[in-house]
Amino acid sequence: MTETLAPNVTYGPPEGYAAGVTRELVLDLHRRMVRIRMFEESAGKLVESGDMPGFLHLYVGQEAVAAGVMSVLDDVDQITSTHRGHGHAIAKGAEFRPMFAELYGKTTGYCKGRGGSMHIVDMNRGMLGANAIVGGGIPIAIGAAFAAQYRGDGSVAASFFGDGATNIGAFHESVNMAAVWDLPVLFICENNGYAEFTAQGNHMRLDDIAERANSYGIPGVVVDGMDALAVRAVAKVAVDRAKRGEGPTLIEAKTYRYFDHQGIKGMRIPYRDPAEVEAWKERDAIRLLEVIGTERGLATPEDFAAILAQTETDIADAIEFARSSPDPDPADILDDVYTV
Amino acid sequence: MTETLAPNVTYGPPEGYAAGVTRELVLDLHRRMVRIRMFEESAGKLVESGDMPGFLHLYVGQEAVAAGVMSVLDDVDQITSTHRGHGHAIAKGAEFRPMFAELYGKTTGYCKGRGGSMHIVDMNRGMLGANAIVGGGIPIAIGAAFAAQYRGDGSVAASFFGDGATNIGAFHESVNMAAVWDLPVLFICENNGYAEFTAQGNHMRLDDIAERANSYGIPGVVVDGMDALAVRAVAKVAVDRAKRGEGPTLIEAKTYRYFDHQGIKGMRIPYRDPAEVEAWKERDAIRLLEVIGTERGLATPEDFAAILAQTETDIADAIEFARSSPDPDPADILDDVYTV
Amino acid sequence: MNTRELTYVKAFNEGMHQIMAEDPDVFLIGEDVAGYGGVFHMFDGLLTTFGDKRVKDTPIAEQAIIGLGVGAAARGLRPVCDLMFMDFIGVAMDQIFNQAAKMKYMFGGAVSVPLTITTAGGAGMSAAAQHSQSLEAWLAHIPGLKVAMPASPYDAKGLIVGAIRDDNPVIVVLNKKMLGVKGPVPEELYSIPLGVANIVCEGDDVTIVAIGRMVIEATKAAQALGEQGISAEVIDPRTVQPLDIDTIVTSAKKTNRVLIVHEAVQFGGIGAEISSQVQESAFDYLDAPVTRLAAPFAPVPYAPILENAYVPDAARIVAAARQLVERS
Amino acid sequence: MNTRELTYVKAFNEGMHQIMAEDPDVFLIGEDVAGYGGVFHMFDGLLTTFGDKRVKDTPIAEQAIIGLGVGAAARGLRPVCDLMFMDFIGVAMDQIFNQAAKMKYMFGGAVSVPLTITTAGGAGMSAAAQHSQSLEAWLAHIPGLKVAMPASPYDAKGLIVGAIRDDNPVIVVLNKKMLGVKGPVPEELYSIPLGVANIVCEGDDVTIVAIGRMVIEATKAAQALGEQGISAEVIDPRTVQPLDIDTIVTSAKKTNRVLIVHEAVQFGGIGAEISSQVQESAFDYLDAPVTRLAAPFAPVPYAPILENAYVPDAARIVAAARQLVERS
Ligand SMILES: Cc1ncc(C[n+]2csc(CCOP(=O)(O)OP(=O)(O)O)c2C)c(N)n1
Ligand SMILES: Cc1ncc(C[n+]2csc(CCOP(=O)(O)OP(=O)(O)O)c2C)c(N)n1
Ligand SMILES: [Mg+2]
Ligand SMILES: [Mg+2]
Repeated sequence: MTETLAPNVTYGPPEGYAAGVTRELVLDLHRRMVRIRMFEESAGKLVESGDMPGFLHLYVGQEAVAAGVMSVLDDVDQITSTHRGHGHAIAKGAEFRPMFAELYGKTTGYCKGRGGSMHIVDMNRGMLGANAIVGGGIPIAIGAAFAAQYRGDGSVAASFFGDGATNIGAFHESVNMAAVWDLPVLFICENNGYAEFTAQGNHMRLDDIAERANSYGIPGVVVDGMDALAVRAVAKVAVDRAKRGEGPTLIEAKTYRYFDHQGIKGMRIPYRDPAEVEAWKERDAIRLLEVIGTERGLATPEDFAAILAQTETDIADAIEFARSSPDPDPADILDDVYTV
Repeated sequence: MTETLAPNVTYGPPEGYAAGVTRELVLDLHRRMVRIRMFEESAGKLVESGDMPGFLHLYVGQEAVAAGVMSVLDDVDQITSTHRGHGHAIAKGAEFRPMFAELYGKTTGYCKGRGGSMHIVDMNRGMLGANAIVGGGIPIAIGAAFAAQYRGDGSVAASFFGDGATNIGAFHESVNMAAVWDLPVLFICENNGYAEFTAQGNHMRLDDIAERANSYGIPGVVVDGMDALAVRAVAKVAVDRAKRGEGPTLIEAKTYRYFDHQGIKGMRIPYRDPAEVEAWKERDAIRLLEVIGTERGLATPEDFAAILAQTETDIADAIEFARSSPDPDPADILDDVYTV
Repeated sequence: MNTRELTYVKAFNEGMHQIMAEDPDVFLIGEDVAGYGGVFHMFDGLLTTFGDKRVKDTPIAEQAIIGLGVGAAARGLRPVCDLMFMDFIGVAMDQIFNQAAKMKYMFGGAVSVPLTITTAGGAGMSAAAQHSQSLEAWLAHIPGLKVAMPASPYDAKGLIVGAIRDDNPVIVVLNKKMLGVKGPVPEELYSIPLGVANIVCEGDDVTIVAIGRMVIEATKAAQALGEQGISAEVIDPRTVQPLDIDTIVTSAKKTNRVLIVHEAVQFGGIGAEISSQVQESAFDYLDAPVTRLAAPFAPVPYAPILENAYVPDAARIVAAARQLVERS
Repeated sequence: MNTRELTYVKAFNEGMHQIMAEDPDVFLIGEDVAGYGGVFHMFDGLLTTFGDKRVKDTPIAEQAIIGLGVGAAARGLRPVCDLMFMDFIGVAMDQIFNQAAKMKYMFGGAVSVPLTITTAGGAGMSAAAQHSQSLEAWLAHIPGLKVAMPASPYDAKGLIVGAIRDDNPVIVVLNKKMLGVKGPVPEELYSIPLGVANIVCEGDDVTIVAIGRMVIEATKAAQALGEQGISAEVIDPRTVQPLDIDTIVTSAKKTNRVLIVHEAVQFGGIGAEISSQVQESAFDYLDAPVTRLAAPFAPVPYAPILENAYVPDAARIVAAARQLVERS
């Protein structure tokens, strides 16, 4: 394991990052995170009860990363995501109705029922798609960044991926090429400590993945992935840098997933120490933000409860919408293979 | 460009590396280098005169790297090579007769005429094959290293590749996996400053590729690739480390190819400054070794001349052998697709 | 041999255990194959039994996984490299087709590559476009590679053993939807040679060549057809490379009608090759065109209603076979 | 239109120049495509004319090259991503088949991917097993992708323009050995729609469907056959996906005999698909089996004497066509 950091690599957000936080920001981040968590808990139960098809890689636990990053992006900014993509979609502004409809395989879904959980897309929100191939979205994100640079439209792209994904070739090739061309892109590694059931220490010999930035001559930043404000602060620095034409940043957010690699049920094999899981839950991102918000007098428990209540209503509405939406027609099975 | 080195990365061979150099070693390194250079100059001319088929990526200029590394390897140690593989084969002990015969496409060639320049192999010498896919040999080398570790036979593997190859996914995946498993393997990056016609500064944002070692938590070393003794010294350290079970090392040898990316003729487009070419030739590896050898009184100009003369004879003999060898029989075209 | 009922995945797993016990040169690497036993339970218990020298979890790095296998195989070991989902083949394709498969030939025979790649293909689980594919046609088009597609528990065990014992690179494609299918499996270690088709049931009126899980659907269809007075012969090639075309052509000459069924998209699927060879070799025997039943030319859709329409099933096999018989 | 003789590669190059001049959304990336104009001169002059914003050299990173194209295309640009040798496709396959080709479908139509990939295939240059392949059968098996294989200077220009204007991912496979072949090419910008075959010459006795460079050999063969009193119709499908099967079947119904010729290995080649479709659609018209002439099932060998035996040529086409005609 490394003892010193590589050049260019820094720890944490700029000092005083939480100064000047507003009520609006606290509620905004809270809403994004709560919507993710509650959507996923519902969806997970619906799949495990057999009501919904497919399988789900749940994002619960990692909400601060998506919320923090998306809070500095606009609809025109593009993201690519992973197999664990609900959180990114929701934080980017995707709506519950077409999301649930997609999971139910309905025509009203984001992909008209063709894609399911691992292919949620929302072109209007700059959500360029979840991706079921590890690393598959990273090259695509640099393409979106290239388009932004080419057009000079001032937008940026962000690619989300896990710790495990940083070992695959597509990561390496894409970050290097983005660095060479100063593409306006953020590489967000959500280090939840595991690639499926394999702990980080068994898939790489680094503690801090942000150090890999050094191989590409770009800045790397390690940030607390349970602190949405910290994530937001480092993402803001990276977005500003990208917009100034100075190229990409690799951000490593240390975080944790609460459920199993897939689904919400217990683990088949106890590859994680229950104490480890509990320790991370102690630092739960939603609670952390609630504490900051209330301590600073920016928001009240009632504010947060209202967000939960609204989200619950929205979920019930969306599930009802999805369930009552029409199934796709097998006669259309060849539609949309090609643009005609 | 980076200003400080990453952790684990060092410059140059251990101090006093050239102490204790023997006459035998000087002549051995010299022979390896001269054999490479003269083989290639002959082969290059034979292809350009139309006498020999195919095309050649010549290694001339980079001889110190192959010679230095191979001088610390045994036949049982395995190497994988690249499109620019003659030098590695010859330095590893491959013979001229089957090499020329292969280039001539004859049955007496290393590949019975099936492979040509980019697929020279010599299983008896631990030469696991040239490779026409950039990065293609790197994963294979870690497989050879795995076999050595699995059997505990004390052998090591080395993979050669260029600066350009360190941008491709296979490099990244292989070095990381070798690091995680402490495989006994040397990753030898021959940084000749160009990937085909693209200068290093246009394909990465690093000066020292050895810094990439840091991404894998392994040592990286920068060495003068025109100094066979220096290369040998750092390779020795890496081999010893590998044999102690401490895992891989990434060695970056700064070197230069004298000819074009392919063939010996001039360049279609002058992508290199002639002054740059001349500056590198000033530090020619063979001449450098001759100077060291004579200055230290370990060898004489006559010794070196004798090596040249012998090599010339061997080449003439091998070309004659190759020319007079039988062509493959098209009736056998399906032989050796499968092991039966 | 002592035979009992096992599931497809347990039969495969037993084959892995027995061959690893027999041959110390066999080792297994892949993502979560060790501690977790593989996401499909294919490798359960191997780590415990054979230890972490022979059963290893890898980083997510399919090029390195397969390439390591190529190098180790060239050095005489017998690696088993797991690719988890067949759909991931695109990130490792170079090592499969340019390296593993070609090494022997381009090196003039100087080396053998006794590498086995395991993977899981097939649709029917709402796993969508990137986790449901059947890409055997690509693999069968690669000289130097062999491709096995077990369609029963018996074959799952026999073919993995046959693959590992084979001195060539072999890819063994399990079918995800068959993991729980039960069938008789001998207790002892046995192997099925690669390139020998299985005549699943004999018949006179029509030959149904089925690939992978379609063998189950074809067998069901043959039963239904029998009840309708049509006698169908079902052939499972077991390996699509080498392809036991003789068995298929012999059957075609007997029944004079051939239907080929696979999960992959029809255009450019392995059915095209089988069809071509049948009509090349049995032209004068055919009473009807060799016919293919396969997936439409689209990625695999997610919604169950679409996916059910996408993958052939017994009912559609019956209909296609009837049409063939009625034509003449 | 004003027409003059151009080489295949110059015609292609002119198409690139003209489409880039017409459409500012078209850009080109790849290894040594800018400063060097591409190792085959395909992109000569583009950097000078269009500048380094639109014509860019990349690191050696084919996954990133193609993937960047996918992302930029999804955002509405029209990227041209060069893959240099078709043999390198294995390192970029995932981005081609799982991303570029499937994106539209798995996203329910929400996005189009107007990406063009250029590459060079084919044998005959002693470039050996990893620089000589013809892998179009893989590509044609991928729903969502189109595959063009220009067989003349006219088509080299028209198909690259057609590909770039198409709203789908298209791969244009040039043939390395045809680079210097000359033919008439209009000066103006024109495009050839993807999916329309070219009847190179008409005939009555036998249909020869030829792919890529084999069109040249087939045309020579047709001439020789004509001198022997056999009238051959030569069809160049131009694109193997979509495949203009109607033109082929119409011809088959007229000549009653079909020979398919390609450079790729025969087993699982595109010839299998063409053969299957012809006999499915023209079964009752065929006087002889649909026949294939293609490479033997081996990697491409290096030695010229082996490589010459490996790739089909006019003489072998003549022999195969004669056999077909004589059979009936
Ligand atoms: C190329 C490829 N290899 C393997 C897989 C199977 N797989 C899906 S998720 C996953 C683990 C990913 O780990 P990480 O990148 O850390 O993301 P996390 O699941 O922790 O969010 C694996 C191996 C895949 N989908 N694609
Ligand atoms: C995967 C792949 N991409 C591209 C090529 C074409 N190519 C052959 S050599 C080369 C440049 C290699 O550069 P480097 O690694 O620096 O080695 P050098 O030629 O300088 O020895 C390229 C791009 C290839 N053979 N394989
Ligand atoms: Mg993870
Ligand atoms: Mg180089």
